[in-house]
Amino acid sequence: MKFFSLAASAALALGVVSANAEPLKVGMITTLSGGGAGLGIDVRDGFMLAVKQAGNENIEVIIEDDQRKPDIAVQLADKLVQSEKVDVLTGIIWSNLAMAVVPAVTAQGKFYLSPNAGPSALAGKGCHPNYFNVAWQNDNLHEAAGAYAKETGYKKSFILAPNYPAGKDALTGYKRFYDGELAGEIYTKLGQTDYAAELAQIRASDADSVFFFLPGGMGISFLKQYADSGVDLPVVGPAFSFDQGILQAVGDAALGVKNTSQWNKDIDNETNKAFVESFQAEYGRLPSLYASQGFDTANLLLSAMGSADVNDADAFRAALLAADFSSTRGDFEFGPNHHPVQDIFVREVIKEGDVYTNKIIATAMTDRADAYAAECKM
Amino acid sequence: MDDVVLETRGLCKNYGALEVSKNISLTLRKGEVHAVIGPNGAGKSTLIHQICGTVRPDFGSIYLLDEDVTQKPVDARSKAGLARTFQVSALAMEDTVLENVVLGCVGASGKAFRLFQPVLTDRDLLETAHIALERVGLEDVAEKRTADLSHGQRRQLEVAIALTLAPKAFVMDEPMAGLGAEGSKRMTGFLDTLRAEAPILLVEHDMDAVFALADRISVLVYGSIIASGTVEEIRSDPGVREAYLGDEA
Amino acid sequence: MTRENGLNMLIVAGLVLVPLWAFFADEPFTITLATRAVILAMAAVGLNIALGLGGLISLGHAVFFGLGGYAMGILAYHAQTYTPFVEWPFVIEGTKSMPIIWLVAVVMSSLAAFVIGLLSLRTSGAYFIMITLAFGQMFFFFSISWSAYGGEDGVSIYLRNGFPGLNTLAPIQFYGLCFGLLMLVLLFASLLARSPFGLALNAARQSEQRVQAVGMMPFRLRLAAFVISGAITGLAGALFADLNRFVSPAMFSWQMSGEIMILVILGGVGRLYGPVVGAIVYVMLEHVLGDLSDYWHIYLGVLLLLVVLFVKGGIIGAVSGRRTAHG
Amino acid sequence: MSLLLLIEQVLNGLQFGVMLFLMAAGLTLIFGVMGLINLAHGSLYMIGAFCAAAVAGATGSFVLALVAALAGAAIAGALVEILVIRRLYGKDHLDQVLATFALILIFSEGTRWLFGSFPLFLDVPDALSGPVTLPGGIEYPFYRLTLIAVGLMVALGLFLLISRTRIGIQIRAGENDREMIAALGVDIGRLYTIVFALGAALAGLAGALVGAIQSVQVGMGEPVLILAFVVIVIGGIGSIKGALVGALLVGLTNTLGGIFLPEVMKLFMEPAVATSVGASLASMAIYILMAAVLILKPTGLFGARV
Repeated sequence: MKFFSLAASAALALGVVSANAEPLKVGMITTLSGGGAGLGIDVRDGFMLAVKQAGNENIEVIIEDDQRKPDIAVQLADKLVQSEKVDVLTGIIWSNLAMAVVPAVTAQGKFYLSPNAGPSALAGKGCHPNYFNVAWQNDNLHEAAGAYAKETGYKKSFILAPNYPAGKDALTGYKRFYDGELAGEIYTKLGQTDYAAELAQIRASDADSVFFFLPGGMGISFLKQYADSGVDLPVVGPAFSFDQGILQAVGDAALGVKNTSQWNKDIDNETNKAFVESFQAEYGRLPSLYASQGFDTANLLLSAMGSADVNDADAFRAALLAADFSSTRGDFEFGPNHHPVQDIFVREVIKEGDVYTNKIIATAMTDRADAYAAECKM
Repeated sequence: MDDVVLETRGLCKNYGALEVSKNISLTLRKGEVHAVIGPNGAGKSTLIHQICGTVRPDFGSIYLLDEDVTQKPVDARSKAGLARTFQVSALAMEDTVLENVVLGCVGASGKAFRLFQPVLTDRDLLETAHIALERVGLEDVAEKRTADLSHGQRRQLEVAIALTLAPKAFVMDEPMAGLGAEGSKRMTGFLDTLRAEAPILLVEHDMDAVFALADRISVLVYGSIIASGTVEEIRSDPGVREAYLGDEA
Repeated sequence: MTRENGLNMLIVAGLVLVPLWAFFADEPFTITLATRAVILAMAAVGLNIALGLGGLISLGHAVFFGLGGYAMGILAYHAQTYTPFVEWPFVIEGTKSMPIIWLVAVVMSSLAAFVIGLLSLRTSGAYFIMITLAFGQMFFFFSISWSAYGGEDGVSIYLRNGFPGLNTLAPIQFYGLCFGLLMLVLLFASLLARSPFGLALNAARQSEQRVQAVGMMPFRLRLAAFVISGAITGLAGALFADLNRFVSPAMFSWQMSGEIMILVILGGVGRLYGPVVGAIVYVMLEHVLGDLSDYWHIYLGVLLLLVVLFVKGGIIGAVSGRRTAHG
Repeated sequence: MSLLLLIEQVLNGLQFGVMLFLMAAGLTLIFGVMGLINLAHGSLYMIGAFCAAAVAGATGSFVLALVAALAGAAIAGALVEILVIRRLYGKDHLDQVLATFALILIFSEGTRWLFGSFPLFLDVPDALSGPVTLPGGIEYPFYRLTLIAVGLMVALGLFLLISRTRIGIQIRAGENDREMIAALGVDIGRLYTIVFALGAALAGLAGALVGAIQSVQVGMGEPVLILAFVVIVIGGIGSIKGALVGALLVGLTNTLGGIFLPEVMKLFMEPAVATSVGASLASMAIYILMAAVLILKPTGLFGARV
């Protein structure tokens, strides 16, 4: 008996409880151990940096590790809602975990702010007044890649992604704005690490460009093997495979590759500059896309706290929707389905000294919302 | 012959170039003990394997009560009335002695797929089991774990399980092994009474027991039966004396 | 009363009292954790029938767990979207009724267990471990790419399914339901272990020859055990999905199979309450260690290693002092 | 599909298979000699890759990196054998599965603790990078060609080791009759440690070689481990020859299945669906192959013992 109550109360708590006001409780469920932990750690660090900088004593963040397992994520969400009585949840990296947690959480009247995953179901028919996505709808970066390909004049793209929903969304997203022919369309095995067969097919095709979505280790493997294969076509992809955390492991193989992102460290505004600087100072590494999303998520939340009480759900929702905070991305606003309307940039991988990183070279889409907003009724 | 219970006709079995059974034909008749003897490596175990169904012969056939069982699996032969004891005890060592005997009853009664009634509350099964235990003299150790039994007691348990099957024929692979003089004598006496119930095909090294029990003896050497006949005939067969008994007699 | 029986009663008492205390102390999450333990225990009780009694080391039980989960996910998905599950040749509607979902889960996982068992039981030893693993991987990869039901994203159910006369949304009531089912399954498992079938199955594990020699086919016994085992794990899968209101391919993964096996070994292979103790301890460890450090898997690994190397017969074996499960 | 492309794909399958063989050889040796199911073999693969990445990062030398991978994995293997594995030989498969599963947890999180959560950098050495043109005009990455050659050489070396050397005789004796080698006066404990370290070194080598063209990260070993198990089960547990044949079969099935199944499906259904269905089937192909082999030959292609 003792064991259970002990377990329930031993969560990592940060911040100081202020004497008069009930603090706002945030539950963060993210991936901190096992595969993909790097992304969760970045989101957490970005989020906590903003909380720390705000110095607001009325916010308490409880951080939990979902191990990238959906059932664990659901269990943690139950714990945070039932035992910790949190007001707001955030942190989930992966779409499948988000699909497991978000509908149930919002149905219970809690707010959920997504710092990363943006599955189409939650942007369209399954949208919810209490669900806000601060990062992007999943298709966005792929759409931008398609738009960039069209702009550049590619006529025959070879496109590939893993055989799972996010992979299919990626190819659909790319095709939504790309209007040339397809030299080939391949679904690879999820978790595949050897792309020799696909590279041979690319070489044998008459493609003029390659688009791929292969998150995590899959992308690292693909890029290294691509560079070594002698295929010399331009490559486009979403930012996930060219992120700060990953680039160092890819090395020269990534140099020059164009990728699409709603953020980069060289976006020219005061907030971003300060963020990049303080993140480096605090954690000793360059911030990633995910860190920026975590940082923005926290600032959005802090801005809403400043103007409304979380116990007044309607007012708090309106405050969130107003998005009255300065984002690292510059302009930031929500569309009617509570997903961002934002610019998406094209970046190129470069080397700064010893460090591989990105620089912005163009804007792929301006004020892009998403393809599902029309289906959202709320 | 009407009173033949078990018969092999021309069994042949090769392992590569090695002929382990060469055209073996033998019969087991009602009421008799038919002993098969022979030196180590003569092919006695392979013969038993074929009769009981764990090894298929290359040629030849096996009949149990005029039914051809050559292609039937082990369990079907057992169901058809063939009870076997093993040379190296094949018992559920973690279970009690009683449970091992009840296992035989379960097999014989066809209750194997009853999922709910606890087996040790089934009176019919228990009665059969206790009778079998009593007959081989293991009643006292019924609740003991089988792994704790002596070597000789395990032999007796093997026989007790065979009894529960109410078989048409017994095939016994060295039931005297490890019993000691006293135990061997008692087992001999018991098997002597058993033949009236069902005939016994006996593979045995203990010559005293063989000569005391056997109605007929077949001598197996290098995969062939070199002689077959009554105890007297075998004792006096010069070929047998030369090939086999010579060293032991 | 033996020490093992005493321990078992203590466990049952704990499973009744802790959630009740949590209910009155308003600690709903403790009830959720207890529910999770009870459901995982049921999955492991299922495996224990194949593993403990039958000696069948299946590294593919996630197949049945996942099938049970998907039975719930698919039926409830169609019910919540008001689309029929099958339109031709006749219309089958989805459902939000737990008893029907359980029935479907049990039937589906039994069928799968029958087919997989039929093919796998021709092998033994390490080969059996690996072929069951292979079947698990087939289901896993299939479910990941099966876009009709979400692929890797899985299927989310907004409201927990219903059971006549109960409010399953109340944690304590859902817990009671799961606990009741676990008790029924344990009753069934204990009857099974003492039945003629259990005796024969257990003997087949120890001496295949012996069982054949008394006229039974070990293959059939094992197949039946595998089917029963799969059915129970499938039922647990349906409950697990309902607990999470969510099902995904993770339930088919080989790590899931491994986890169910860990529960059995941790508690004690072949012991009636072994899987229950294993599940309770595992859920508590997951919870307590998870809070200690990001690298808590190291502690879990060391702990498991110590159990395997130094504790004979799992936790129940260590506490009851009896080293083997049978006899 | 042109013949040249087909040949290139067969080469790809071969290369994948040969790398699997390095993993599978150790696994099957360890099972054959010690009767141990070692789930932690994938961790040794990972250790090899991490050692290589760390040394390559520090020295810039790929050769040194390979040496470090071999040594690191062998040392880790020997340590684990002495500390843990040794106590598992007498136990049943169940205990072995659980204990080595526990080792995976320890190794994976331990590595993450030491090296962090982000993937490490390890690249193909300059001398081996880029494509070469093969007869017939096939452009093929030189490094992959090298991998095929190295893998086949290791296979040959293993066969020679086992058929010609003293330790090979002991290993074969160990596979057939454990009591016999004791009777021969062989120090079994030492033999077991050597065999385990040898298997670990092979896994580490595979990890380092493959790591150069893939992602060096925690958890990289488990997918390969499962494939290696598929390989040895298809080939027959304990048989090196079986491991080689099984590895090539799995490599080719995996590679060619991924290309041809979607094409085959396109004969029956519309392209978009076919691509997806074909890809699903391809990801299940090797498991279907394995199940089929076991159903026809329950102890694998070259397996004798159960």
